[in-house]
Amino acid sequence: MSDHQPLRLHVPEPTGRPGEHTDFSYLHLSSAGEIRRPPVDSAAADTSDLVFALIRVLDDEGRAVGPWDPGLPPERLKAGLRAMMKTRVFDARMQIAQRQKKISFYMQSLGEEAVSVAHALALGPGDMCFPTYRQQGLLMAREVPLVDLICQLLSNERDPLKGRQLPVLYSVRKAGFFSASGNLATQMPQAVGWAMASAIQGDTKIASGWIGDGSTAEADFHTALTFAHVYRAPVIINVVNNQWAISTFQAIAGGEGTTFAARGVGAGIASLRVDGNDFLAVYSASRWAAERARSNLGPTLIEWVTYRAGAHSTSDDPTKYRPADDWAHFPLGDPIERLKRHLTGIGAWSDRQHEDLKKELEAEIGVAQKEAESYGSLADGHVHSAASMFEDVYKEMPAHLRRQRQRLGV
Amino acid sequence: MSDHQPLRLHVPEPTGRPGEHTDFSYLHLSSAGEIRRPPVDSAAADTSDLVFALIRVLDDEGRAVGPWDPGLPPERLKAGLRAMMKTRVFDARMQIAQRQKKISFYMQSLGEEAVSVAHALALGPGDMCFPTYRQQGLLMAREVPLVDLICQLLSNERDPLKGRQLPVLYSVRKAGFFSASGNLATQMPQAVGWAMASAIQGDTKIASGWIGDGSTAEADFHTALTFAHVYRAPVIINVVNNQWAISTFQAIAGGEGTTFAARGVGAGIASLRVDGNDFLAVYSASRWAAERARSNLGPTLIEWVTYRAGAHSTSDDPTKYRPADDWAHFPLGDPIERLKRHLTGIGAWSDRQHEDLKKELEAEIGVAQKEAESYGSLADGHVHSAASMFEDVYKEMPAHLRRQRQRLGV
Amino acid sequence: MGAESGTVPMTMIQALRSAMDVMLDRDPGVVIFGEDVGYFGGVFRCTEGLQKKYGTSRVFDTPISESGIVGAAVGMGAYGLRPVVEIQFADYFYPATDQIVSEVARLRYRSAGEFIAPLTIRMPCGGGIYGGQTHSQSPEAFFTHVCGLRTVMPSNPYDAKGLLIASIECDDPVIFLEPKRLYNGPFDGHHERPVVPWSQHPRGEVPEGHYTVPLESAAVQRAGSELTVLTYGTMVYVSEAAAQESGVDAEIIDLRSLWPLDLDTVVESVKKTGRCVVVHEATRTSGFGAELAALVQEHCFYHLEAPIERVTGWDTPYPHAQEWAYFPGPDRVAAGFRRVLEK
Amino acid sequence: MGAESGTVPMTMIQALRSAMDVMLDRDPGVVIFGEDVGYFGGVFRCTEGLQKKYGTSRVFDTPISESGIVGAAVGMGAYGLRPVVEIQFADYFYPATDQIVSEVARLRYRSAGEFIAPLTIRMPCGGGIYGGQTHSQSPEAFFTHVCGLRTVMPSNPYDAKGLLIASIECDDPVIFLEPKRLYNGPFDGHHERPVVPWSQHPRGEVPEGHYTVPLESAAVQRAGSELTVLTYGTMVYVSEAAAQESGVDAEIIDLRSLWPLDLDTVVESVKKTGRCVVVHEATRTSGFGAELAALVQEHCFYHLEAPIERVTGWDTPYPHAQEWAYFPGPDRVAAGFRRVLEK
Ligand SMILES: Cc1ncc(C[n+]2csc(CCOP(=O)(O)OP(=O)(O)O)c2C)c(N)n1
Ligand SMILES: Cc1ncc(C[n+]2csc(CCOP(=O)(O)OP(=O)(O)O)c2C)c(N)n1
Ligand SMILES: [Mg+2]
Ligand SMILES: [Mg+2]
Repeated sequence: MSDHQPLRLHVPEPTGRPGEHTDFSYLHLSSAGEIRRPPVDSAAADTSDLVFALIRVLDDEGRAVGPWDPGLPPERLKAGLRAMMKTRVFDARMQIAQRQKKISFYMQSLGEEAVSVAHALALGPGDMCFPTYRQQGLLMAREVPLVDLICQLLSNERDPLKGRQLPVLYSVRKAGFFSASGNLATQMPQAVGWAMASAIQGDTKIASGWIGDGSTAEADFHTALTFAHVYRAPVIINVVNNQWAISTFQAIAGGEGTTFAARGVGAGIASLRVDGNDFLAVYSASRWAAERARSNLGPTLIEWVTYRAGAHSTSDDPTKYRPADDWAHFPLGDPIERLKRHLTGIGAWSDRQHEDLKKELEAEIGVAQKEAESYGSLADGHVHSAASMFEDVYKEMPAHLRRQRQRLGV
Repeated sequence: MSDHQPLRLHVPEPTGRPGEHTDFSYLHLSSAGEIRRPPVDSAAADTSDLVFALIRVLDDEGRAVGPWDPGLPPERLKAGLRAMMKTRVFDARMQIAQRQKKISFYMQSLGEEAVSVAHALALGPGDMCFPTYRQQGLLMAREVPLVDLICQLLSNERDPLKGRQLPVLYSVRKAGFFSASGNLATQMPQAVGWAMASAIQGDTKIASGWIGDGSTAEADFHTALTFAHVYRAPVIINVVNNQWAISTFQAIAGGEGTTFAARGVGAGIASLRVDGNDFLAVYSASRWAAERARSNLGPTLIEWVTYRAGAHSTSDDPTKYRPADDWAHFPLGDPIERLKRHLTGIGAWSDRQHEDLKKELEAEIGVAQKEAESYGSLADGHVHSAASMFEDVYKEMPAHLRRQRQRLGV
Repeated sequence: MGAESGTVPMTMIQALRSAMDVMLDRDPGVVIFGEDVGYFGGVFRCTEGLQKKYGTSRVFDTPISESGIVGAAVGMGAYGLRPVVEIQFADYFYPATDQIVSEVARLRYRSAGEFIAPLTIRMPCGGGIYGGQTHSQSPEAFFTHVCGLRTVMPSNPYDAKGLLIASIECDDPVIFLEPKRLYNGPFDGHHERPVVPWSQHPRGEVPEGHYTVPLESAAVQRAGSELTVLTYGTMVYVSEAAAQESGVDAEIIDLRSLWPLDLDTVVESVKKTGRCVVVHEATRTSGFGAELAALVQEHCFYHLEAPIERVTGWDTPYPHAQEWAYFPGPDRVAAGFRRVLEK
Repeated sequence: MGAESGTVPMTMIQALRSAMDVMLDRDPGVVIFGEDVGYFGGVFRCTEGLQKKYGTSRVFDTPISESGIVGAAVGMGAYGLRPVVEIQFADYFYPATDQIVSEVARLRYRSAGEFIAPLTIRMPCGGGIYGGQTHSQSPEAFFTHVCGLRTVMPSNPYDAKGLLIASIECDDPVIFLEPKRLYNGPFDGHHERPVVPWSQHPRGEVPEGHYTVPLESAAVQRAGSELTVLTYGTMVYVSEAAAQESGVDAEIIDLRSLWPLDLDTVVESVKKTGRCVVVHEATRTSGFGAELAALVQEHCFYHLEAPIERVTGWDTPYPHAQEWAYFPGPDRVAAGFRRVLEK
């Protein structure tokens, strides 16, 4: 064995660091319309080619092409555009509110709005999403009252979660939005379990679980794939590959030389790799997966290729680890611009309407923010009572917690 | 959505239960010699076809055919045969010793001896194996003194592990056999870490980790794949698919409609699916993987298709959940018979030699057992002292353990 | 809480199975799953026959993934089911720690009651069966440190069934620890003696129908005046044997619910006897005995005539060959009695 | 143990970094990895600059997999390296529980010394930064229940560096908890007041070279006569503030090594003062304070004039908005002092 060279450790690096230009050729793109759309009852193994392709509908001119074009009526598209823009305006406002120290922490979804918004529109009422902290688009698409959301962010007296959770870790059961956890990946086997429960009960509702590229390295991702496959659970497994996990590039999570979608096929799950910044592609792939799930054909894994355009959170500064203008060069562009272009192209939208809508949303969110702020904030101390801290640990408060509450004098 | 049928839960079942005949067509076999042997420097994705094929060298007549024939000299083959037979005789003896209540517990590897024996012969000195409880073949191939092993099984005063571990959870550092854990799958990221360490140090040694089909569902399997892939660790990931995990069929672990090898490719790891009862195929695939690892080409996952011919452990009764004569119908047969047939076919072996060798091994093991038993056993109380129980918890015994030892009065 | 029907002799295994049978029958939301629990009926046979009776959608085998078992159960709980899952041995709960600590225990709290995880997580625990360090552990202290969980450990078939039904019906998540050394009979620590079957024990007489033993209620296993023993699981019988053999008039309290705890029963007894011995099989340091000692000295300080003594497993992994030197048997417990009485 | 060179003012972050720098330089077997610790230098910047200085084979980023981080480190330890790994927040160690409990802690024992896992597992812990329940936990009690582990928590830059070097050099696995609220300055619980930087604190003066603070040695942070405070981490300063503000002459012991513990220092102090308050931020039930209370009543029973008091985090998840009602601040600690003095 002595004729071998010394071994060496390979540590993947991104193709661009601060001061450089990222070489995005690592992404392996397909052109719009190029990729086949198999029947929904395809066997998992028959999607093997799709995990190395990229399903796209919108071409560079904003035209919808190919078999994945969902043929949505313009009104639906406009509803989608609105929800995406609402998400973006909301994020921007809340970022500012955080910088103004009105809210303690924030995480935006800038650049990846299409993924959650178009997916939400493709699901049915009663379907349950198991989100991460970056799927506020689901809430916007499902028209959750903004005041409730902002009260959660402000941790104030009307925070539906009673000030217990960090901002953005919403829970909105009636909108099919499961309580977001601060611990990564735990929601994935839960999504599968929820879907299994629906199947056990002979229901028709499906589940949709969300996870980031970085978090696929967590054990619970594997667990979710295994359980989803074994029991053919009616669940969609969404991997949002936004290229980054805080400061680490997706290759550190295992994206080098393979794709996250490929993990799905390996596990026996039908899998797709989709342009996550292409509203039509996201909607269409989501429908395909939902149809499979609802027809007892089992789970689908979808890798959404997108880009985390902003900082990881308000505690992060991405210029420390990647080119400051990286997003501008990301080949899949901006999902809002792309849908706008499409709508404009088919004559259903204009720059003017776009500006008006933006202003309308700014106003709507401004009003909501104002109302929410009138209920106080963590900063000004108008939060749920200290006594409420002892509630909901158990269904009924046991003696030891009553004693502790007493000791606190509340 | 109301036009959908109610959902239902799919719970996989084996194709044969007690009183039935298993339909082994689920296995997807290839014929001997049929499958290509790619160059060792192939990209992981270029092994995609191999994960649904089955690499075999020995045909039904015991001839070695095709590109995977390692062309081993008969002496090496005979050494392999000897180690396999030694493993089997040893197992049988120890099963009896357990039934005689001389040892408290035992786990045999009946039917899957080729996997560990041929693999061990394909590794180099200093390479480190991270085994489960069913790789005693590695120890036999590496000629570990039988007395030491039996003393471990007897938990007696000469047990090298001081009576601390359940029988079969050996640790034999000098033979490159890492301490076997009772907790499934934990050894897999450890194997990867060991391999990474070797790479960090610019060494030439590689690691080889072992896991059962059932245990691939554990999180640490995923973790191992991810780390092995990301850092191109010089490690071989062996999945021993012996069709069963205690009472559950491999489909419950996720084997339905896919293979365990496919999980490797999905994770970006070159992967092979191999006839684990074909000594030549095991040796050859192991060499291919070792060569890759040692040449800085990264990890290889190998699914060894074999059959757990015996009970899971001495606490198990497999007739409760599978046909009693299942092994007799397993299409890949018995690894010892198949190698014997090959050697006989090339004129290097005979029934007579086989019988003689068996007797020789019986005698050798009998002598070792006798010696080991002369050092006592758990049953007769000749075990390591109670005082030794407090050692090795830490490098030096802290005050609290000294106090506890004192309290025990030892 | 009263039983609906007549009683029959049951082992602890049969009692547990009966509890699951009753609940599967009464509540269509009850589902049971875990490693080998389906077709085979569990490595200890606790779920034998249930799949056949209720079908594979209600009782099924899982992949070997404790985090998956618990994680899927959380999702089912959120849907509205009431999963009863088995971890094959308590020693194997560790891969599920994140799901248990970060999810099961906190879901109600963090969602302000929108979602709950009303799981029952069964796991056999404890040693005395030559299982070595990975089939012998008693990890109860971990769970009692996690707010939001209930931790329960029965010591006999009657309690096992009643507590398991109460746990399944409870909307809080319950860690249900089953001392495997007691599955087939009470065990007093004299491993060299023949096994006594449950059929010879009054608490082996179990109602066939539905009944509950309330959570948060301890039982006085043996009334006494000289000292109080706080214990649970297998150690209840070891403590009884120690009392009998040493002639010490110990009051033995079987906690049954470790947390939340029936503190009143504990405090009342210690105030009466003035001395306290805590007995458990788990390793000593930061074991649940530490919490018990801390509570007792807090609530009974002026009644205590001697330091509280802990008789526990040693702070080492559970060894295979030195099992009986590790196991806190009657002699060690009796020595503990003597120490607190001498002081 | 003596320092090799001059001292400079350092924050706790700088001190920890300096310890790793010294050890990377001295021992080629030292490797450092974890989530975001490589190029970026860690979310708290503890490893900033180390990858640049020592290369990607010695200091590197990992996938987000705590079990992988620890599991790989075990393999490296078995090979002969000395990994120093970071869990980004202590709240995220749970996925690594099986590796820590079943492997790291037990490897030496189960292999009878053939293989060891001499890891140092660093993790920031504790609250006071509005991190909510998943960025605020203090899980030390879990680790102290696991035999084979050492658990360490420094409270100042000098100790942080000396203890971290001692931990890395130690052949036993060490859980190294870093109270993140102390990273940039001592914190006495008065969150409304400006932050005091380490440069104004004597223990912020740190030798540049190699030195160790021995494991298993507690420090008397403040000598006193009325009662003994057993504490560690952030609560050292809160206890100091409580002593000052209440005028109680408390003897404050900074345990530094939680387990194995410097019991002698503890017992000596409590025997002297006759009263004891245990202060920690972690949830109360089965917290490490329970073990301390159990030990103190065992070893100092006849010297105790009042029950041992525990001032701790409540038995609830760490809430986001009610952070300061949860955090055991100086008022609550002082009230604890008064309770033990009144009795
Ligand atoms: C178990 C656990 N480990 C680590 C963290 C810290 N953490 C929070 S977000 C994050 C990065 C996640 O990246 P990715 O999954 O790609 O999602 P993205 O932020 O890009 O949406 C990390 C490491 C955590 N929250 N939980
Ligand atoms: C974490 C954990 N969970 C469960 C078990 C119990 N257990 C021991 S072996 C086994 C089956 C393993 O099956 P497989 O991986 O296929 O290996 P085989 O026994 O077939 O060699 C199980 C469930 C364990 N040891 N550890
Ligand atoms: Mg990401
Ligand atoms: Mg198997």
